[in-house]
Amino acid sequence: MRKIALAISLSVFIAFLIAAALLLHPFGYPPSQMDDYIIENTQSETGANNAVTAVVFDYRGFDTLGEVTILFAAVTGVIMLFRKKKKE
Amino acid sequence: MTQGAPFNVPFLAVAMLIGIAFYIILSQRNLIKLVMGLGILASGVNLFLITLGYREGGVAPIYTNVPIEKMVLPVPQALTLTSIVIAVATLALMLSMVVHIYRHTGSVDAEKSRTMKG
Amino acid sequence: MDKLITHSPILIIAIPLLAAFLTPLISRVNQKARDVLVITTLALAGFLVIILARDIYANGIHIYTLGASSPTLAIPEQYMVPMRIILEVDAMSIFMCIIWATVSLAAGIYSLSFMKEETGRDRFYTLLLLMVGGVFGMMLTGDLFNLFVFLEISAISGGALVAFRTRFTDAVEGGLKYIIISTVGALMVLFAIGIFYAQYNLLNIAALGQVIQYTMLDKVALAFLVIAFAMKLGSVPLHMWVPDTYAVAPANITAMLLVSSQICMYALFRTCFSLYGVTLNTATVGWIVIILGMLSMFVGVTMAVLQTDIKRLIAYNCICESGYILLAVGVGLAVLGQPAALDTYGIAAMSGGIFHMINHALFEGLLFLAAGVLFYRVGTRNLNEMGGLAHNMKFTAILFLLGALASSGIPPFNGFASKLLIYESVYQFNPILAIIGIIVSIITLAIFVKAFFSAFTGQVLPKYKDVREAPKLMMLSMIILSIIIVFFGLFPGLIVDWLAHPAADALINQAEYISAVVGG
Amino acid sequence: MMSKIVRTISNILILFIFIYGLYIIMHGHLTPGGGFQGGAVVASGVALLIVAFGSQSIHKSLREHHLSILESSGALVFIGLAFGGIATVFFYNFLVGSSIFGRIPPTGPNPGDIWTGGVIPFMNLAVGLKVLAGLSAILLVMALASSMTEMDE
Repeated sequence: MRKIALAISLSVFIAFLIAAALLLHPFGYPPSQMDDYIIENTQSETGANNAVTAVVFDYRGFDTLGEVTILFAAVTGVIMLFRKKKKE
Repeated sequence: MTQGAPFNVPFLAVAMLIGIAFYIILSQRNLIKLVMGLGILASGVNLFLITLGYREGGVAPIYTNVPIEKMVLPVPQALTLTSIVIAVATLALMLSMVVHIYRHTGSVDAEKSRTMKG
Repeated sequence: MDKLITHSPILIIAIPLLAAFLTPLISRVNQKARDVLVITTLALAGFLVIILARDIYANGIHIYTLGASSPTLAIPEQYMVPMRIILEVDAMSIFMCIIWATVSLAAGIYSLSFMKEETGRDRFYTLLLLMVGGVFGMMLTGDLFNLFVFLEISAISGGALVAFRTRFTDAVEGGLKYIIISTVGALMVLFAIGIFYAQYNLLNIAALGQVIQYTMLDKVALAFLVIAFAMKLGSVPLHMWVPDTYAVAPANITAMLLVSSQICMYALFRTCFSLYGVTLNTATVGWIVIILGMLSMFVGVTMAVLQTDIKRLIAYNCICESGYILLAVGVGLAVLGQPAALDTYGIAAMSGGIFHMINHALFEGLLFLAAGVLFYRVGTRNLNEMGGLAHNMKFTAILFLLGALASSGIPPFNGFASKLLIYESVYQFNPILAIIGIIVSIITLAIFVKAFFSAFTGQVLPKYKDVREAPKLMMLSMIILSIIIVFFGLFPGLIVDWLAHPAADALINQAEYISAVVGG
Repeated sequence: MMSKIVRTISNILILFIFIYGLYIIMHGHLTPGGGFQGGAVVASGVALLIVAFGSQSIHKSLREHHLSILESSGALVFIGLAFGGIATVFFYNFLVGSSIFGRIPPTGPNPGDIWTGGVIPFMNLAVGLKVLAGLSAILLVMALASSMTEMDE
């Protein structure tokens, strides 16, 4: 019973995914209104030659702050998990 | 200008990866395998993001010594970078928890260790 | 002062994060200084929320563009679409911020004495501050990918906090379960973001809301988002993690986790109302949300009857109460396209649901904190092992009773006010739903009466003869919550007019949300 | 603890790995790479050390709370740089156009110059510091945990 339910839900899910994959824009020809601006203005606005780094640290710098925070939280969590049990 | 791959093969690969990952997450009882399933799910989504940014014949969006012809989109690459680091952090924390559970119960089986009833 | 208001959205997020990065350094020097830092940060965030809220209720939506040459410059000159991350604060998000600021401050004060016996408190406070910053980020952001990042921050820090008492293996398992659920949900959200990005090359919610067309791909993305957020908020078909996690987490963290599930509810509403809006087939999606709500109410209350563990009981009650919110807002969503129905009962239902959100956070928070006091003093969560505790813990008993009565909708507490508003408006939409709501509420009362009697009344058990009253700081945080509960119960009209109604308006008014960023 | 050959070779290799990682961190705004990638390279060097010498002996000289402090300071520098722009807007690139790292490269293909990018090189450095400390701490703690050792703290 459990297995049948699993199979049905999984196949519906995969059907969704494949539908999405077939309906997307043709591979290699994405719409690019936002990215064209970044490619054109990276050098004059941020002074960096590397557009990806410019996006990571300037245009979407706040995401990077979040990412740094996540890594920080994970490290804190890992150290917390294996701390000593009792105070001596 | 020819169309790239027929039927969007890279997107189908993404669909397959995510499908496999969900199968693993729903069917496996071993915690380590569960975490591996999550890793595959994360890779599938990352692959999806990075394929979105590809432009036929584009070069990496870096001006250093590269003639401008056509560049691939930079934003998906940045998003993927963020999401990879997030996936690493999550997996590290989850694996540590599994190690902790193993040290205390001697088992990584979800059935055995989750004695609590839903 | 003007500068402070302009920058307050980012300061609300960044100050807790800054304090979290400072905590490991400061706690090497001095433990007292660390405690002071934590409480000051929480209070400062609350203060900023209040001044920002005053500005928003006076002047409407507040936007803040990160990294641009001016905070209000959402779109670069001579260009069409927003490029950078934009924080967009409207009445709904600031309403959620008020909830979170209150509950996190109470939980922070509570943890000062609740966590006294534990080791590794530096890590605890660091994670707590990270979670505070992460949840604030989710509420204030107007960017989809940023929403995903903050969802992950709150998930990771929340999961680590659930597992904090590592000497209980249950706790680590609960934390693992929470992180797995959150990660699956967050990755589904990320997939949906990818679909939006592929179609429109945009990540900003407002800009997406302007161009969205509800194609087949958008439907797939909507399905992903709804499943992910429903899973994360603990609505019924996907609710199994809620009791396991809530029961094992430290009590103050449970109160915070409760609000962080509500944030996912907020994200769900934001998706339905501000992102899709009327392009959505609102009746269908509205009914889906209503059915999720009904299922949550029904299953939550029936499972709560069977529980003997006090925190699991409250956790199931949480599922049940969040069902009311889904029901009320689902009614609002179902009639979104019909202005007449929206005016007669739709907005009222949504105000009721949103008002119930803050009430839910307050009284369930109070119940969890009271249950935490019992665990702290008695050392068990099993109701059958307790008894006669009211003799030694009079105030805790009174506060628990207050929370229980508010939760079951007894006047004059706040739960009554919001539930009445929900019943009245939902009755006009569909009488059966309202009647089921009333019945569920009565069963809730029965459950809490049973729990209260088995824990607090009767003979003093010999082993609990010298149980003492809760420590002062824990008492203080519970009293803060209970004062607000009583205040809301006495003046519900005021709160609905000031807070809940503007929030409901902000959700319905998609055009305003979009024009704040895109202009015109 | 692995054999003597492994230990000697990793002693030599570790220098190159560290220098390569630092190079990637510092040239993030010019060439492919950046703080995250470089930090991960350096952390892989630490992983090599842990594999070669065993987690116990590494733990004698490298404690996780040192790494944790390093990580905190990296994060603090990063958020401090973000706060530096708050006179205009949080995360505003306030060094572009100034004399330190503020040179703007000519538009179009050019070899680039390390004195460009405004705050981006500093942010790269801060994030690199943070990532190398964080990932090394995770590796060290997990290696110790799987060899059943109790942490201090």
